[in-house]
Amino acid sequence: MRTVTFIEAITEAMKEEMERDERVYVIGEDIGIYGGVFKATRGLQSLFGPMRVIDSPLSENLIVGSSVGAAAMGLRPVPEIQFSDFITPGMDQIIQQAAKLRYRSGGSFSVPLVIRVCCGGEVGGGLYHSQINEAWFVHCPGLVVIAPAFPYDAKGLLKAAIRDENPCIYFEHKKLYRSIKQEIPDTDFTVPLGKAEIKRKGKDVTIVAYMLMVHKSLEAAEKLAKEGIECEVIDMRTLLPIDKETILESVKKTGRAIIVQEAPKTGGVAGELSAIITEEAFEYLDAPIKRVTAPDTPPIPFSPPMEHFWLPNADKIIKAVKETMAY
Amino acid sequence: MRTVTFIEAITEAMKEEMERDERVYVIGEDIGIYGGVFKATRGLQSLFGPMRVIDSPLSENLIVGSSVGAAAMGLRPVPEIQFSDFITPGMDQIIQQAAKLRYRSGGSFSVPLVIRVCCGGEVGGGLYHSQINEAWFVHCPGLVVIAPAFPYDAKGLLKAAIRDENPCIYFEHKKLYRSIKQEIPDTDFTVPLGKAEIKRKGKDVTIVAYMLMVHKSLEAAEKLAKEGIECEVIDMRTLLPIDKETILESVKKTGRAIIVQEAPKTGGVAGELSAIITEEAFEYLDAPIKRVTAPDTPPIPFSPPMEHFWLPNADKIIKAVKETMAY
Amino acid sequence: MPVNTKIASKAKEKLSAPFSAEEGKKLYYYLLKTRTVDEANRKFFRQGKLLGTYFSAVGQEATTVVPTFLSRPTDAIGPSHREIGCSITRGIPLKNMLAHLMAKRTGMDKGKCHPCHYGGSEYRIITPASTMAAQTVVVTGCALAFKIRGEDNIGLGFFGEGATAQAGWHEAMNFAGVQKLPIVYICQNNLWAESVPARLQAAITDYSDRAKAYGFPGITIDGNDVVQVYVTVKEAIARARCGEGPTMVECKTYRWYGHSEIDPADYRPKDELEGWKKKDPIPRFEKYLMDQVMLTPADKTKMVADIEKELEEAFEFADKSPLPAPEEALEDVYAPGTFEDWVKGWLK
Amino acid sequence: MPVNTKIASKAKEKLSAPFSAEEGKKLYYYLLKTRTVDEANRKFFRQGKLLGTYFSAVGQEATTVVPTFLSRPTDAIGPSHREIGCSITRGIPLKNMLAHLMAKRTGMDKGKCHPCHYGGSEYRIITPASTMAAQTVVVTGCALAFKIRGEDNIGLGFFGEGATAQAGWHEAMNFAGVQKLPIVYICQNNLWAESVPARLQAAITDYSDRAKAYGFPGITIDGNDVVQVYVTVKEAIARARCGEGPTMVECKTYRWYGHSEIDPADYRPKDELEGWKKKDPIPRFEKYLMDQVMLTPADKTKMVADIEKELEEAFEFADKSPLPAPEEALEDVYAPGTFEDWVKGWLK
Ligand SMILES: Cc1ncc(C[n+]2csc(CCOP(=O)(O)OP(=O)(O)O)c2C)c(N)n1
Ligand SMILES: Cc1ncc(C[n+]2csc(CCOP(=O)(O)OP(=O)(O)O)c2C)c(N)n1
Ligand SMILES: [Mg+2]
Ligand SMILES: [Mg+2]
Repeated sequence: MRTVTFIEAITEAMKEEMERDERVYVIGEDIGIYGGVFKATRGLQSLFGPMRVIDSPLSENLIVGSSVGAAAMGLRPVPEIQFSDFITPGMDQIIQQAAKLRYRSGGSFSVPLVIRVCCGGEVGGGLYHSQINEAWFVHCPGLVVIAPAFPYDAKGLLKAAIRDENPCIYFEHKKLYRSIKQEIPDTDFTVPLGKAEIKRKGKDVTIVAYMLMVHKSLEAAEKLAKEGIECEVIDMRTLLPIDKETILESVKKTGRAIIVQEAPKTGGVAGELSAIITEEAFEYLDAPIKRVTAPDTPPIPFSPPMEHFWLPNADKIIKAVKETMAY
Repeated sequence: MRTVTFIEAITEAMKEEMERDERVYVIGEDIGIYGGVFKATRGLQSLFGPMRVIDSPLSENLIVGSSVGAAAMGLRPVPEIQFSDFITPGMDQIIQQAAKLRYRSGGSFSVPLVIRVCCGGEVGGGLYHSQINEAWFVHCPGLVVIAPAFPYDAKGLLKAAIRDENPCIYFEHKKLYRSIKQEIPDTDFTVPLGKAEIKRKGKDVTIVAYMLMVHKSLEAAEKLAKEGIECEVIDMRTLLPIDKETILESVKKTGRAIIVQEAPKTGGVAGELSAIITEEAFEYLDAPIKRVTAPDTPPIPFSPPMEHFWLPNADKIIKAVKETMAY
Repeated sequence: MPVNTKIASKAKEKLSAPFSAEEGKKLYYYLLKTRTVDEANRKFFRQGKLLGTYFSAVGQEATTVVPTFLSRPTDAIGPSHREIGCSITRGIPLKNMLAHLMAKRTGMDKGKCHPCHYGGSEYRIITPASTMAAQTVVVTGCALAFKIRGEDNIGLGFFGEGATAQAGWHEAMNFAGVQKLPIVYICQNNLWAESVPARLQAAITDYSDRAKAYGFPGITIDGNDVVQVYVTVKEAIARARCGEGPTMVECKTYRWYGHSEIDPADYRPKDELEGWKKKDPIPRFEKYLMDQVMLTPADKTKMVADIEKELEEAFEFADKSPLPAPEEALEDVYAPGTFEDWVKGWLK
Repeated sequence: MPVNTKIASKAKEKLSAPFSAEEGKKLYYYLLKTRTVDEANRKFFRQGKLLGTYFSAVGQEATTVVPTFLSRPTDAIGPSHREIGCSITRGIPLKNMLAHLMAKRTGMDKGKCHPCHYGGSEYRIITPASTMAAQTVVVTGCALAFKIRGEDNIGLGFFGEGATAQAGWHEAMNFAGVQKLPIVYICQNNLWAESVPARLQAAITDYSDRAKAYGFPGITIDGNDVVQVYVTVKEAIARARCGEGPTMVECKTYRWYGHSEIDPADYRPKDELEGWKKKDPIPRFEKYLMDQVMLTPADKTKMVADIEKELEEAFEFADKSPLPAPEEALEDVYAPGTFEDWVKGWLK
């Protein structure tokens, strides 16, 4: 066992998969010589050369689209989107190509690729270096949407995604890169796609979260435990397909649910999760499902007071839990 | 009063607004000489000339993005996206520019434009001529998302949108173009943005829908009325901002809610509406909120048996209503 | 190959054919087959036998058939909506193509996609989406894969002049230039993109000028001259295959009918079509071959008969094929064996 | 203006200056001010006075200051992240610029956007997004508006060589060509896009070659030669203003520091910077003006003093300005008076 940061886990996953399988390559802006703006691909180009660690032009559509073609020819591309804010120029290739090539060809083509997307706020990134935009992809059948919160999961899920035959989109929260460490095994491991995990057991209320918000939820849960409220914290890990069972089982036990989402409220993933719970565990609910999210403004205003006001945090989760418990 | 089709209502709205306000112009593919692939802009170029009815190159990013710039200079562009399936190459300009220029400039710039998007299925359009993709935009604060179901609303909302100072995206369901007629006044009128409307009164169950699905819901409601079940059918008309009041008031009365959405289930607008109801009218609910939607596959498989299986229709709504009533 | 050479005239000057009689005959066969099938499909469409719509490529056969004819089965093809000639020449069976047009289970897409979107991995033809130029990006990725793997396969990217205005097209071309990818881009400039004339699509006359912006050769040729297409594309393919990078070949050609069969195309000047019909690539090539004594009337008669027979059988096969079952809508969303519960859960 | 003229040498040959002494002095003032403020901002950043990051444009001043200087206040500017020179020359007050860098309420964006994204409708500078090349599309739309309205305003679109690889950039340039829009595109080719060298961005040496693909003139000049930039852009603006359509001017220049202040830029060859520092546009222009007796050392001394004073006051203003209140996050989502309940409902 060894302790690694979140970003080290990601780098290791890529390196090991590239060693294991010569079909794997990475492509993106500034990922070669520079090793990526956050250094996720540091050292890879000197190990694998410029044809497996490709510094692309400033072209998100090409970064994704060329990967679709290479995947269709049997390679396993791992394209990087430098910031999720810049995923919009690549949307066409993600939505219309990566997610639909298998379906539209009647299953003839496979598109095994993993789009790594650096995302998220609480780093003072402002309007164009803080977005996540995960909800769009959760509404895109054919994609697998991954959103880890811990180094172990980050590594295991990235490896699983690279080995998977489906087009995956893998969100990495930049705030986690260096702020979260964890012990991980020295040996090869994967984490199954499509499975949530309970990160903290509890009987009173279920908190469902992903990425940075898992940590905020755990922080809230610790504080609430001191007041005698035991929260069960579910880390979704994969956002599509959704692991309904884990959520429903927990809610059936606790009877109360809070969903935490970093993005603006309306039209986000939290709404979907809430709808699923209402649909499938209505009779177990002792209180309305609450969502703790950002407000409906463009993500995320730059100036610190506004960013702080905007982002969900432990205090806001605690408030929601208490309201739910008091219902 | 005169009877017009849905598409005639749209054409009239553009024509009248162009006559009223010389800042209004339209731009898009095949909209000039050809009058649009569905003829929505028929006759406009001969009335207003090629600089106010602009045949653009095959460039969705430009169609939207140039409109942002022209709007920032005080014009009122009405760009057209020929099929919503082809909106993805324009996503960057919609999400990062149109929706955010006001916010990021601290309110300095206004972006009064209306992106008309032809969308929807049940016309045998297959995977790339049937999409709606409305959910992405409902998750984009700064935009106004409009989705009419009737000629009167189509005309009134389009006029209101053109006069509004905000960037609007206006979805037109192609199945409605020629299948739905309605009497409308001869005089100028608008329909307020952000307001839903009850299209049928009922006491037993609330059905919330938009665009084509309003008609499916009304069809279901008629049939159910014969069996003694009175459905209240709400036509959302605007999807962002959401008119919570109309929905909540209705659900508080009926205690039961069905949400109908043409798009694939997961991550769609129906989930958001369900979450709002649970959050704000939980204690009034006598049964779980049900969603009637398409399955989680790419929208929409081409072959008729699959398209029929895939699309929500009156029978599926009736089934859901009965299950809800029997709860 | 010179950069931006206009209307190459090499082929014309050649006295002897650049191919053997056998090759010439085969090429003619594919051209004829493409024309015959395309016209038959139009007829089937009018008879209500096909579903959705139909995009005819009549008049443009040389630009799709010849490059595909010159390619290897392992070369990747990125077609658009008007590339029936690629499919026929690469060998997608007519019966599956017809079934595709009828949205039958036995179509290559199992009835899922949209008419005239021919493709399949076994043919290395990327099943197209309708989103213009998207396959140009995808097939550029195929070429990248070949380069990464060190294989000598190439990519063939087809697009109309309209598609060159698209965002992604630019990114693909630019990247192909930077990476010197093994790919040949064929621009079928048929002067119209639906109702939009080429002059409203770009402020240039020869779209091959665009290649210069990406640092590789662009050449404009008469796309209705089979021999010229043959010679030009052959050289471009050779360049690509030996690592000299991409070429863009602009073929001036013309779409005889509407954008699709439901388009009367009345936005076009009346006499334009007549002029282009005189430049029909197939009789021109037929005359060329007959002049060179590479093709006899008897050959042609046999070909016509063969094609008719195959077409008839194909039609029958397709017509009798079942439509997909409704629940087949839930197939092929994810790879076999993955997330089946998620998708099929719908049926519960 | 010829298409694709390489390194125009007109200006050099001119013996007399193409501008009056007063103009020359003013131009020098803006260049000096831009340099001084930019270096001061770097210092403030290191001192922890600014928030987020900081994008310096030191070394590239001529390419932003001169075109803006040549424009009218009603001409629209579409900048990117390295266009401090546009803002200073167009007259955004330093105090608001500093406040913007400190994310204060008194910044033009009221603390909402991202550092160095200077703009505002009163200056007709499109407040930039960070999405590269997006403003190129937007400012092309401004030019379209001028053409629709029949005004003789023009657009000035700024982008780096990296941004020319972007999807939307292509669509904008193409449309400007088709519509002959009144716009001048300034490509600041500083050889690097973050860590990516220009050779990995495109397989061409002169990015002005790209203009040819859009049917309008492209010209490559020494972007560190103020006089050359002046002469070239002046002509391009005149063309645009009188309806002759767009021009793309590629200015070869160099970014002295890292991509942003947190980038050590150690991916660049050691001696590259030194070579470019010798070509510093400001001393070059200073010498030129002094040679032409258009500028005296006393003029310069006064300018320096004026700028320092303004800067000091601006810093003080910004430093003392309040940060936005938390709830100001809910302002400016929709137009005043519209949907306020929806956004502000959050506070309940
Ligand atoms: C991204 C996108 N936008 C719009 C369309 C609608 N559309 C289909 S074909 C076409 C014109 C294509 O013209 P061209 O590329 O010249 O090909 P041609 O039809 O002439 O063969 C358009 C606008 C589309 N399919 N994709
Ligand atoms: C669409 C998009 N992709 C990626 C980025 C990240 N990024 C910011 S600046 C930059 C390089 C820009 O290079 P260039 O256009 O040459 O401008 P320069 O920084 O050299 O002035 C990149 C890749 C971005 N801002 N937008
Ligand atoms: Mg065409
Ligand atoms: Mg640069």
